[in-house]
Amino acid sequence: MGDLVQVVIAKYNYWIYITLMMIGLYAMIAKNNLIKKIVGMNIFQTAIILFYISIGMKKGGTLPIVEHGHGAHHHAVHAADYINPLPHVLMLTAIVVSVATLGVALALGVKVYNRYNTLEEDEILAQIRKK
Amino acid sequence: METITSIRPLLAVLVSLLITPLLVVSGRKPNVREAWTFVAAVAKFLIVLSMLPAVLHGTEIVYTVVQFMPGAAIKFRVDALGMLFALVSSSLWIITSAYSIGYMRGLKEHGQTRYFCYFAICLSATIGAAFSANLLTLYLFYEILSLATYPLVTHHQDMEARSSGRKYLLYVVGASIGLVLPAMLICYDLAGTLEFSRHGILAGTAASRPMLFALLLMFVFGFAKAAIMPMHSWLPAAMVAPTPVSALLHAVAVVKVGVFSIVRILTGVFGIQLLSFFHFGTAVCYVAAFTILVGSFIALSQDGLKRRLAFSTISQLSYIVLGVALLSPKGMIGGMLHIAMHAFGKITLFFCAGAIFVATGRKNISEMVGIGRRMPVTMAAFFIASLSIIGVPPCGGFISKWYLALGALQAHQIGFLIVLLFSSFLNACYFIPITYTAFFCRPEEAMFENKVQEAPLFCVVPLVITAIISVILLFYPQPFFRLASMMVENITGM
Amino acid sequence: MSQDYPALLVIVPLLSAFIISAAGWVNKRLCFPLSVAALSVSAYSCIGLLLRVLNEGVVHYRLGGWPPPWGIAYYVDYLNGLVLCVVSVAALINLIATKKSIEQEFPEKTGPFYTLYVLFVTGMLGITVTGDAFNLYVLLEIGSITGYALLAMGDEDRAPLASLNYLYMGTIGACFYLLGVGYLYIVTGSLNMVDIAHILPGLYQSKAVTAAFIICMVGVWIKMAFFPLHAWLPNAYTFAPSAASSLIAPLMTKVMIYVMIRLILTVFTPAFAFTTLAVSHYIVWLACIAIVMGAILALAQHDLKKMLTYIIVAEVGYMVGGAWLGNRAGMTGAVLHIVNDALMTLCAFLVVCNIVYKVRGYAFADLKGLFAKMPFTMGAFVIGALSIIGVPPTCGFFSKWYLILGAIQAHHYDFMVALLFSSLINVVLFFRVFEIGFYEPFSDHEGHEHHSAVMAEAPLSMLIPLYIVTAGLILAGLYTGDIVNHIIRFVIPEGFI
Amino acid sequence: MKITGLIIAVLAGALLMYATVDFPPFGDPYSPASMHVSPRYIEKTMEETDVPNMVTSVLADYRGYDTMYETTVIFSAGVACFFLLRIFRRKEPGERLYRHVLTGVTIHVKKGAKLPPSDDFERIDTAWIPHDLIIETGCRLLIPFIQLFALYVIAHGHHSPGGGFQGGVMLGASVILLAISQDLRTAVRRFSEKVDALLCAMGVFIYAGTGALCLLLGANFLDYSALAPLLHTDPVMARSHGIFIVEIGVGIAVMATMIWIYCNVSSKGEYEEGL
Repeated sequence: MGDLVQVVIAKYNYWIYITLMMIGLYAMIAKNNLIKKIVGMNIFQTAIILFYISIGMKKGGTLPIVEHGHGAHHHAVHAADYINPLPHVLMLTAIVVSVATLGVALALGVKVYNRYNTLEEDEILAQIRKK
Repeated sequence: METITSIRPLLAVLVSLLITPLLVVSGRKPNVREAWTFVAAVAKFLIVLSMLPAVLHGTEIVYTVVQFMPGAAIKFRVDALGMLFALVSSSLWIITSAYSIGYMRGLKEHGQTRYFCYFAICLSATIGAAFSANLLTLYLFYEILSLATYPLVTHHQDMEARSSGRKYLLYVVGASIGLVLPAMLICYDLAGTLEFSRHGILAGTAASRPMLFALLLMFVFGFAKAAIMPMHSWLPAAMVAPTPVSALLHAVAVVKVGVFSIVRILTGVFGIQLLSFFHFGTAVCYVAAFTILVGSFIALSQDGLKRRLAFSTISQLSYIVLGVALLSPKGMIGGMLHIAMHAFGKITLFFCAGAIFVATGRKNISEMVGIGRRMPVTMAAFFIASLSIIGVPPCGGFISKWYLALGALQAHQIGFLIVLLFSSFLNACYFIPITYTAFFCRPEEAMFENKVQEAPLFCVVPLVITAIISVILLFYPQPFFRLASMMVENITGM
Repeated sequence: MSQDYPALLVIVPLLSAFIISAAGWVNKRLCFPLSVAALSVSAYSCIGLLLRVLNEGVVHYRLGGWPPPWGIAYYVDYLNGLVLCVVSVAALINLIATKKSIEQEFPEKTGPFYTLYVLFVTGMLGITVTGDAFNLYVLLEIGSITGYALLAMGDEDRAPLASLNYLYMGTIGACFYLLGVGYLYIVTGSLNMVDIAHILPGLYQSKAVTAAFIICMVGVWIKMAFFPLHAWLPNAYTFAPSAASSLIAPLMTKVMIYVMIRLILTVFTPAFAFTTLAVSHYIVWLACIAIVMGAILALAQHDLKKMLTYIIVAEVGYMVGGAWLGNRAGMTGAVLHIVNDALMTLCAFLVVCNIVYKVRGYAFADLKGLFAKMPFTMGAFVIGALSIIGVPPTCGFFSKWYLILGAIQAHHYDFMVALLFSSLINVVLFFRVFEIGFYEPFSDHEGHEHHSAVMAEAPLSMLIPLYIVTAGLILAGLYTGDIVNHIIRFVIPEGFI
Repeated sequence: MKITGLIIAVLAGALLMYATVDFPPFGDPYSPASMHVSPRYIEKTMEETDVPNMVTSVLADYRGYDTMYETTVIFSAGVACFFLLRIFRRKEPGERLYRHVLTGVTIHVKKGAKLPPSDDFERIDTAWIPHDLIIETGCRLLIPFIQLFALYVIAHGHHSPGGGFQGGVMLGASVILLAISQDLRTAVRRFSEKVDALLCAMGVFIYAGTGALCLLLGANFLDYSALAPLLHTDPVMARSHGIFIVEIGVGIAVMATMIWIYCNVSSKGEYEEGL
């Protein structure tokens, strides 16, 4: 039991991201409202972003900008002093992708709403079936 | 065995395929269109004929079009058996083309351009199948033939054609995809090649007996065009097609491709030794004998003339399979000869049925009492051809039946000899009454006046020609006899 | 010039997309020629690149001049060289073929349509050419976002919702893939596919690698509509504008199959996928179910386009199953089927495009008398259908040949039966359509029924590309031997049985 | 559906959780991710690109190719929203709306009826109440500062957190704020749709074009060091300048796209005033 707690504490970042992600996934599958699904999608994507960012974390590292960048060229830079910049870069991309997806999803939502005057999926399906 | 490489087999296949665009273009001018058909038919026949001397001389003509993988290619090989079949079908195409003109114009059918196009494609596929050097090529042309025949079978575009077309597809295409294709791939997996060989490609592979038997059955029933029972019922249904189609395709080209494929499988894929070692030949013989007898019995009960002919075809096709499956040299010669002899006889019968339909619009035998007074030439030809099918001199059918009977004796299978003889008796039972009532009915029974009124000349001349050839073949069975015996020598090594 | 082919084939369409977008605001008529020019250059580069690969072997390209694994690198080998050619050529042909249809369906929005079209193709090409796992994700999103937009502009009633559902599923799929890449990154520290493959052998027993593999596979399966995850595909493709569905249907699923094969062969290596994991049997069974269910669901449809979409679902099953048979013949069949299925699907959807252009509908009831009305379109349809059924000498036969051979060699007779079953169902499916076109009389707008309707064929600009594709079906079939011997043979690593 | 969702979520979560057993602990400086590829970025960024901010150097140079597509993604989203929603030909509405400028009262005029000629009325698209004067003025005052800060963020991306994306978003937000605080038509009048669309394409084009320029100069795509002769600097500085050029491109593209998406989504593609 003690070991388990140790494991959970040492890796709490993963627990958090997985919990968030599953909330998002659940919302995407189970929710009836199209916008709620979009919200779920965003939670889902954000969880992945958290996951990546937490990979980049290093104990004892600072933010990835070389201190005294200019004027101190001979100053050696140690990798251990800075956190890993790569996940940050990747997640910048992922954020942009999620914004883009959100934009398109909202546009589609607007189109659906224009046609059916509702965003509840079952009501839309009922309207389709009626025709 | 000498082989030479020549593009002629490919040309023989392509000539009728390449003519189809011209047919489409000249669709509005029927005379030009039919002229093209004749050009293609004659050209095809001449190309096939040009290869005959070499084949009779014992050479094989080989041409590889594309190699897909080791042992599987589109490849042509002209050997004696293929030559025999190609000769029969290409010569009969010329005659059938003439007959088609008379028939189609006589009935003012629609979609004649389509009809002639698909007919040409069918012939391409038939020749391609005849000259196939391997199972893949054979399968390819077999499938093309199946699909190209579909628009011909369903030519009338009515509900009857629709349901017959479905039946046709279900049996022919369904069996070839469902049975032949996997069997072929298993063969390829076992043997590493699909090239037909004298000893059979499966000889010497590690396949077990049940596996081989399953393969054999998949092939025999998979080539449903051979109409071996229970895969036969598409053939009577396909009789909704215009009669020239029934005549050339469902008496000669299509069904014979089925039988031809089975013969190829038995001789080229399994090989005589393997078949006799495992006694598979006898098993196939039983299936064929069953089909022969049951087919003949059903034919007896049919009133529609074309349907009766169809069931007769079903039983006659199995003669060929039986002959080859007897595995005795004489029987094999008989079987292969029967490809030719039956073709000329049966096509004449179908031509007659078509001519009667064009002239009188009658389809059923019960409506044809006394028709001999009105159409004496046609019915005389019908009589000659039926003699050929029964196997009575002075017709070619006698030779093939004679050899089949000898083959049964040679294989010490008296049972099959009895089957053959009994079937001949049944043949007589369902053919002779037709001619008898046509000519010798009492005047008050006759349904026709005593005035001679034949079908159009384009219909009558072809059937007279084929009837005459049926007779000639008894006295001069060359080159078919020579080709058949060459093939048997080649296979059995005797 | 030729050393820059790997960059050019994506960059040229990308840059032109921006120019096309701008041109849409200036003069709409410029968009089409610009798109054609861009995709022609791209296709030319792809073919040039494939020839280079054939001569020299694997081609490397470092973007930004940075060496991998620090920078992003392109690896072009036989596998993606082949897929690149298929994608670019198919996209180009479809672009030319659907010009009239696009003008009919979006008279005002040709500018953004062509922009999205070219961007979609860029995405597909980029996915195929890249050697970086994360770069693949970004390009996947370009392909997806443009795809959602293109698909949503069809039927006003149904398309937006179908596309939105696709967006949900697609996002989950892409995110799963991204997560899988993250799992790989956390244990290897690298994003470069080749580099990951070098590091992984020591980590085969790691649970993280197993999980990464499963997540990546599930993500890719969602994107390719592998059976239980296929629900988005039929509606999204059916209600889409015809030009968009004939672009996306042939490319999207096939490119995702490519990604799957790339993951198996390059990233995780066959040793891990087939030996360490030992799940291939289950996946082949799943593929069998996919094939059977795809065929059965296709049988239940009442319109042509939806029927074709379910056939795609079944075809995806073919390729997944073939790839997971774990032998040379099966993998050859899967790769060959990527090429063939792209051509077949393109042909079928172009036919639908022509029909919709003339008849304004694709339900079975709209197809009456079409053989008389549109004989050339239907002629191409027949050949396409025969290829899907698998009749020689069309290409569909040969990929099926390899797949069945692979099934026999792997003793997966269930897969063989599933393939044959689907072929037979395809016969039923297509001949049902043919019967409607052939037997049932064409009824005109006044309700009169004619048997021989006046011929009203689609314009030549649609027919010629269609016939090029149709000829491609037969040529690809006849040259199967060359494709397999000169290209696909080298795709499969040594030591594969 | 709820139970299915729950089962799927739990199963997926269990799978993901199961794998974390082999993961390095949180913040482990010796994890593979920290040891394999990234040290070069940290240690060599000054030497190779002369950019102290590693995120910027990795973003725009080492993995600049990804970022180009990232910008393309946002461009595609802009085009997609426009393609999906924009309605060019508006139906003439059954009744026209006029607002009394001084009181803000909206008058509905039926089809065919006429409004008394007066300068106090202005034609509007939808019935909405204008915002409070305080909000309007307050936002107006804020916007220039937001924009100025945005420009700083773009320009200072080499040395501090920031760059094209962040700055571009702020620039976009400033225009969106204008649209919210006044109305969409005012914002569009200031920043027309056509300009927006062209800027959007231009921004990404700057990025990809810079890369293509490198290609034309004989280096690989996006290898900014090839720009050195053009910029009259050494290859390392050329990389730094190249990064700056593409950041500007990103900034323009992101700004324009944000505005474009907002306009289309908020007005259902009709570009009417009001919200």
